[in-house]
Amino acid sequence: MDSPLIPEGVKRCSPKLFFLWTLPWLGLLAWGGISAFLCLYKGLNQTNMSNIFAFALWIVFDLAVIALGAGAFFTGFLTYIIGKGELKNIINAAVIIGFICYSGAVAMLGIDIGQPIRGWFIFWHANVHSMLVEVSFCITCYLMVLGIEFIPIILENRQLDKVPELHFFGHNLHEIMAVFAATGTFLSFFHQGSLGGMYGVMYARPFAARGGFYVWPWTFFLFILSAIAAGPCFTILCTKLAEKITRKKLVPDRAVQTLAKISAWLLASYMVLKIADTLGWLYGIVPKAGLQFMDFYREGPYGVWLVVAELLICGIVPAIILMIPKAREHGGWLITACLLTCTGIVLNRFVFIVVNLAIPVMPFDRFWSYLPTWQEWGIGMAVVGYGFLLFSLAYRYLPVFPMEKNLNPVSE
Amino acid sequence: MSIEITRRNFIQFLVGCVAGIHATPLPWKLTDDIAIWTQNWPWVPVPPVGEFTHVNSVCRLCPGGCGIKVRKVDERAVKIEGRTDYPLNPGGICPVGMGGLQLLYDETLRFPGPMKRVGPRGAGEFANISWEEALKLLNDRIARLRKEGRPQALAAVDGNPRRSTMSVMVERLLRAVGSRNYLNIPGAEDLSSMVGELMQGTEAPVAFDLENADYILSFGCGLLEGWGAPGRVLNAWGLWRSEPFKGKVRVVQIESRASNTASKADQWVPIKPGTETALALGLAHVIIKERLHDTRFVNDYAFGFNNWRSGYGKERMGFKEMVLKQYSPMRVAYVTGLNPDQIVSLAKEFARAKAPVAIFGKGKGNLSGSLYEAMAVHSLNALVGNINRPGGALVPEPLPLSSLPEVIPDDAARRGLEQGRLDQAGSWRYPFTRSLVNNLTEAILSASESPVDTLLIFSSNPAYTLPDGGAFRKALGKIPFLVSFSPFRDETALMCDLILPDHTYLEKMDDVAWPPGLQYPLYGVSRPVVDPLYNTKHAGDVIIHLAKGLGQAVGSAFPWKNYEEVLKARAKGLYEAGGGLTRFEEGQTPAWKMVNKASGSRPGYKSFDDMWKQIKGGGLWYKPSPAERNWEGLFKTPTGKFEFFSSRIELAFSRAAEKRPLQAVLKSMGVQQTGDEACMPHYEEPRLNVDRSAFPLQMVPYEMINLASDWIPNPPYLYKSLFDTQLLKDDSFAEINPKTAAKYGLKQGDLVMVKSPKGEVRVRLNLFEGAMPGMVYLPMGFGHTAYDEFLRGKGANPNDIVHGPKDPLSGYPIWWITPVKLVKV
Amino acid sequence: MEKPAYSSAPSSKNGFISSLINRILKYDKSSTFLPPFSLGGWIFFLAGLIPNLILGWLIFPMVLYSSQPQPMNFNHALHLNPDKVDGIEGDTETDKCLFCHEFREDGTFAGIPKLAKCTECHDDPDSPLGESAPEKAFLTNYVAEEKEVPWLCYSRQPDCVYFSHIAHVKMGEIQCRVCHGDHAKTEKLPVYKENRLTGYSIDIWGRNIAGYKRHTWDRMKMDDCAECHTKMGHEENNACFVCHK
Amino acid sequence: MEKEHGHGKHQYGMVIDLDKCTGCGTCMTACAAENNVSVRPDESDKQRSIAWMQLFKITNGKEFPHTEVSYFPRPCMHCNENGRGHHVSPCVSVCPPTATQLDLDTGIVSQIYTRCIGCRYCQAACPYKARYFNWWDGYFPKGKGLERYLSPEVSPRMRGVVEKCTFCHHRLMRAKTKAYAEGRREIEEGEYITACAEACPAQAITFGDLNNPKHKVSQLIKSPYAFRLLERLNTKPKVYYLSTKDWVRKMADNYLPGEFKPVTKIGG
Repeated sequence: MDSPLIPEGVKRCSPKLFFLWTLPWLGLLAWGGISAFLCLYKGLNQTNMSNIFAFALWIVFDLAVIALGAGAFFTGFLTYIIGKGELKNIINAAVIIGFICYSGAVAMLGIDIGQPIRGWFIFWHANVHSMLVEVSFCITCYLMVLGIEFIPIILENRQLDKVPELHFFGHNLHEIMAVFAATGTFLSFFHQGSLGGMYGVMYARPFAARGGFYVWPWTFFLFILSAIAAGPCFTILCTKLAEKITRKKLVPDRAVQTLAKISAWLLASYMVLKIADTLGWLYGIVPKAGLQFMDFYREGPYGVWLVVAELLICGIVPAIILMIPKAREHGGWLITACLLTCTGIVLNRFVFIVVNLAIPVMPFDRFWSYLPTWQEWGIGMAVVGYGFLLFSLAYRYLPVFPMEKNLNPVSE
Repeated sequence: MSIEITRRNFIQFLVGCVAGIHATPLPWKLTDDIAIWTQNWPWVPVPPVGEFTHVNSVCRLCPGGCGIKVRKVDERAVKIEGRTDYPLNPGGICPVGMGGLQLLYDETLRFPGPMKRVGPRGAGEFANISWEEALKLLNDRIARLRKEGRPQALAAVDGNPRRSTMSVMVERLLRAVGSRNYLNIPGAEDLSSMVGELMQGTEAPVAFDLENADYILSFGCGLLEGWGAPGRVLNAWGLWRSEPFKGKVRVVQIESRASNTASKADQWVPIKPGTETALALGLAHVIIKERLHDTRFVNDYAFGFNNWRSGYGKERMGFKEMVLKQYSPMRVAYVTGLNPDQIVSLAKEFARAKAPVAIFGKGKGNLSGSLYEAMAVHSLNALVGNINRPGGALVPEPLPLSSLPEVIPDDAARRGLEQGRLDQAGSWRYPFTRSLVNNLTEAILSASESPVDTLLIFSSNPAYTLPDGGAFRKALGKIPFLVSFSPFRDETALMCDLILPDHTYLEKMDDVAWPPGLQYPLYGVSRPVVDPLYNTKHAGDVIIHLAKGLGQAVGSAFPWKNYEEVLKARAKGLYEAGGGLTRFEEGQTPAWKMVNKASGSRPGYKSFDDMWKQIKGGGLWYKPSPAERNWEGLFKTPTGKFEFFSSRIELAFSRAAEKRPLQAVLKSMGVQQTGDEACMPHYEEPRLNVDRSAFPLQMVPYEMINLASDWIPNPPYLYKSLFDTQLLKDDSFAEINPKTAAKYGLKQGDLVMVKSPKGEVRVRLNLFEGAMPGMVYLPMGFGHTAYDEFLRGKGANPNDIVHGPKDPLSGYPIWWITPVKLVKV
Repeated sequence: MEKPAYSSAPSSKNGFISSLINRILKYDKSSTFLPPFSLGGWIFFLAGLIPNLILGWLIFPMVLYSSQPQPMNFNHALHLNPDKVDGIEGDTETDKCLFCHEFREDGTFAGIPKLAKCTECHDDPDSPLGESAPEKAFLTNYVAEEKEVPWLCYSRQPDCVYFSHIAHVKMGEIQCRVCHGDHAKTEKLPVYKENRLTGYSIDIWGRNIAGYKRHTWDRMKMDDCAECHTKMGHEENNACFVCHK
Repeated sequence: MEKEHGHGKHQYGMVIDLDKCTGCGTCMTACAAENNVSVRPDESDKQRSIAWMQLFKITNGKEFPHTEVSYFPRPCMHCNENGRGHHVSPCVSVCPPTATQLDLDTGIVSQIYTRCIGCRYCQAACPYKARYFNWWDGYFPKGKGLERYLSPEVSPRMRGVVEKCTFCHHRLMRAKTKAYAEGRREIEEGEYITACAEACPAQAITFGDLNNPKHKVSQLIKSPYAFRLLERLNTKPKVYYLSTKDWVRKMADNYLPGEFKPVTKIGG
């Protein structure tokens, strides 16, 4: 029934089945919709955020998806600027994932701020010293870029492609994609960085504060590095997931392996720097503030296990796995490693946001802990649902994986 | 020409639209305006601007009577501030006074006008009625009682301070009607005046020259919790901690819990609650033993210090012998839980200080205390001869207010007045007590039919504030007709049948006759800061109106047109006394300094009317007088001396013993000690007659300055200053020592039931090192069942489970040692 | 039309820039760029453009603002004309304004005078000082009733704004007209228009919908304050808290 | 110290004597009443309740009967630096839409509610928790009449913005206006003091210009017992505390074992 929309020469499940598949994601979206309405209509008292946890689940989600979405710009960068041809087969997927992550993040931010209608003040009355301004500018611009990068993929839909203007338009976009890839890379580097900077510049919070280079604290660079290390892993995970679900091979191994290899090295170097940074912090900033390492993990659920989990289990381990060719060529190990890496990044963002705020700075103050409300989960989950939905639609109606046809010849 | 619309055309049209609209101000201005809309949401109040003015008045939320300056915008009061031109509290006031506007403007706290009950008692369902109707209802009721020849069935419970004009008015009304059952809510002031009467011979509360003292020995007085006149005491505290006094003034707090006062004091002496008497006498023991006492005073100006011979030549025991015999540091240490050396050094420090003063009155002083304890403490002041000396305890001359003309009761009234008081105050059982609400409660509960037919309730919320395990609430249920004059929807008012709402203190004129404990006479007059917001009437005017309505006989007792005339009539005495001042300039010599040297300042008024105008304007009359006064002829006791051994008590005993055996007399007075000690301050362990194994712990209620625990509702602002270890959601906290908690396997934050023989309350636990092991400390001021969402259902009211015997001699309830147990929920 | 194969497009191998330049140089109508509008196209374009211009420039302002007349007219010119009205003293124009729009003792500005001010002259409701109908109405409706006139304020700033008249008028010696215009010379009070969305008087944004201002008093937005501060060399007064509360 | 507050013309600051502070909470009430701070039915939710001036309770942690309690009244510290030597408060440098600024002329950190977008970055950056977010609209229910005591000098906040202590800036404006009316350009010491300083019944709070050597505050901060909260973070607060008790001073900052130096010099 929707067959004319489906790309030529590929097989897709029946509309009925597809519809059933979308139901859970629509459900999540509905949940999110209700939550969003409540938060906008009644205010943020619907959440468990507080004056202590000024940033919470949503910001964790934001930073996480943005970091994971980094696959888009980085793959784009590798494809168009470095000219790694083989990645052409995965770039579309990367772009779509990126678009999903960023649009989701921006939507979430829109609800997270207390006065969404005044959101544009950030741009109009920008305070150039605020890392958040840098973030906002870059993310907004980059989202446009992603949009532009997404358009040609949409226009490649069988029906749309029939319209000459659209075809030509899309085709030309394709031609100059490199320009956007370059812009995207530039923007992304900055906002990934400034996202890290946001925490590094909390000079009055010894837990987050960092030294740095010029206006950029070390977290600035660490976040970039961690993002471009984890982004590809996430892209890999998504394609692998898609392959699992569709029971098809969609991306040639070469593309995947290239990504895996690159992120292996990035991850490794990230870990080195991250550990260096941690030590620098531990022997510089912490004692200067009259604190000791354990002061930060004395009470509450957020203990030392976080450090172990983030640095060792979700950092060093996957780095090693990915660096060993044998290991990363083995599907299971590859996925495990990618999973660990992504978890590590999410953990890292979580620590910088929630744990950072949970720890009191004034000696006589006390430790707080935080559990999100269903409204907060709702918004977060909505982004997941939206991601699945958009990706499924894209996969169904757009030539997301150029090689799919060749890898899975339809026998007639 | 015909154009067929292609897809392309449509796109072109859209481009046109987009280009067009963006070339107009619409999108841009709209974006701006919508943002501006969020900056001016219609539901966010915009306070109207206007002309700023100030109105000086006096705070009447507690007897302390601070000077307040209310900032107004046109007709609205927007802020209460302390007056810098008021001698009592130069600049500062307490948090409750600071939040006063919320009590004025919070509509759901208040009665909009006279009402009568329609729902069941306590449900708070009322119907508006006119003042005429309301007054007629009450009028008929009283008239009927008088016709039936039982005017004494009309009773009044009054929370106005003893010396205030309102209390005089209420008592007067009852007298004119023919009832002696006027009950004033007992507080530390009444105790203090009993001490004054028994030991110094003047029935006026003992005053303390705190500002000039250099050693303050406080027996559980919540100096920082609202004791005395809070504005004055907190100011004094500031003085003690700043030059030139810094480091030279020593404050010692005797209290079982690390309260603010205890913590901020220079020394905290934690003793078992209720053993203050023993400690005081223990200190006396040491002082006498070490010969540190003022021999001149005790020998020449005191009676009953040394042993003496009675008329029949019988050797009688004196204070000295009693103390030396029975209050050795060892024994006292055992009773109080201190160690002997502490007691010795404390006594020495006290006696050696230049101007030491020992003060009494538990907590804020809202609640009654123990008579023998107060006497014991005051005897320390006498021992060191620091009476009517700078920085000592003073024998105040009563405020020279002129007394109102004598009431001439008619026959109906006379018949009623012949009946005794229902609370037996002043009878042979309680010879020195003025009123005993707890006894009234008993009388009502024990009788098959309530002896009180109509109860008038003024400026008080006894159903909530009385430490009687909820007995008074039960008693109210038995009284046929209850009338409340409260402006607030308090617990008691909600049980009433008729509401005749008074103005709030910011809407009316009224007086503060001598704030408690102040060393110089001060008469403050509050005035309407704003016009009454609702259809309320000044209770004083209502009384006058009511009396006039009760016929010539009663009406003639109230010859005045309105309440102000009454105030003026009384104030006349101030003028006749002469020498008083009606102005206090900011930055002038503080009044407490003038007390040292007789002030040469002459009054700034010519005639009485001139003075009255000034008092109304400035709200103030005060008369700094020298503390230094000769002991000769100072004491108006039967012996003309300061009495360690109260001859009045002895007289009361013997009078009562004329009809019945002395043993029986003492027993029914609750005095365990027989013999001479009974006439002197002495320690008796109260008989709780409760199985202590069932109730192993003791519940001690405590007060906080930032939580109103008296009849005034707590201004919501103050909840900001409470910690979430004091109130969390709807649970208040009991403070217990971690050791006690461990003993019963309890943890921080646990929900527990505090069970006493009288009942139980639910609280959370706060483990506090400053709590004495074995004690359970419950804050007062929580657990309201009335008022609005700010106060209702928040925490527990310790009064509901208070259980204890009566204080010997005075008959007041003992509320500071309730046997309890903790049961985890 | 047959659709060109992607292969025809130079792949990014030999550099995207060059390929881009090629395309631009080799531009021709049949190329793959969007062809320009035909005449028909322009018509459709305008069909979209013009109604929107009308909507934005003409209809929008009418919808955005509500109009309310003042409770009664007040003739500033008349009151300030010494031949007609005496008693309004003051050497300078500012002083004359301040005669009614006065400063209070604490330095705050009273703004539109209260009835009490008016009745200093118009004291007797039965004996008007002039013949004008508004005055009679004023005397009967307000003076006699002792009711305040519910004037609508053209220059009321939002609640978040703190403006000290005394700082500007007394210390800064700025003429009233600089911000309020020549009210003194007007005989009729203009219609009061209020922004339905923001609740502001139209005079804050200015009567010109595009926000174009010819005189200093045409607009009273934050930027106008800042502009003047800067011009007068009082940059420091652009600190937020100087004008916000 | 002089260098400390070198910047700008005036540097308004506060000195709180903890030996005098009785923990009565009048400052909190006065502040709330002065600044139209919203009061909600449940103020026990300390994570969300608003108190520009906040009391913190501290104990010396000793066992009964050696326990001692003291209090830290904490207004906004109006920091002069962000901890990295930049002349800007930690919160100011992070605010995206420039809704909060460090006023050079007064040293007061301003907060403009109508500019704030409620991103709460400033809250995260402030180590003193001096900034409060409006999780709800102000609590002024219809028919309760509470809005009647609101002061027109401070504009009530809408939901979704951050607010904080302003050192009662409107009182500075009030004082200036008065001075202008009397033809003065400058104001005298004491003409401008905060509501909390004015209200404190024990006169524990002193307020004035730290740049003016004649003002009491600039003398008080010379005392060896003077200290600031979290001084080691170099945020250069303009709120000072006085306490002769070592354990109290030790509570004001984090110290590694043996780092804390009790005051040996007596006096001051």
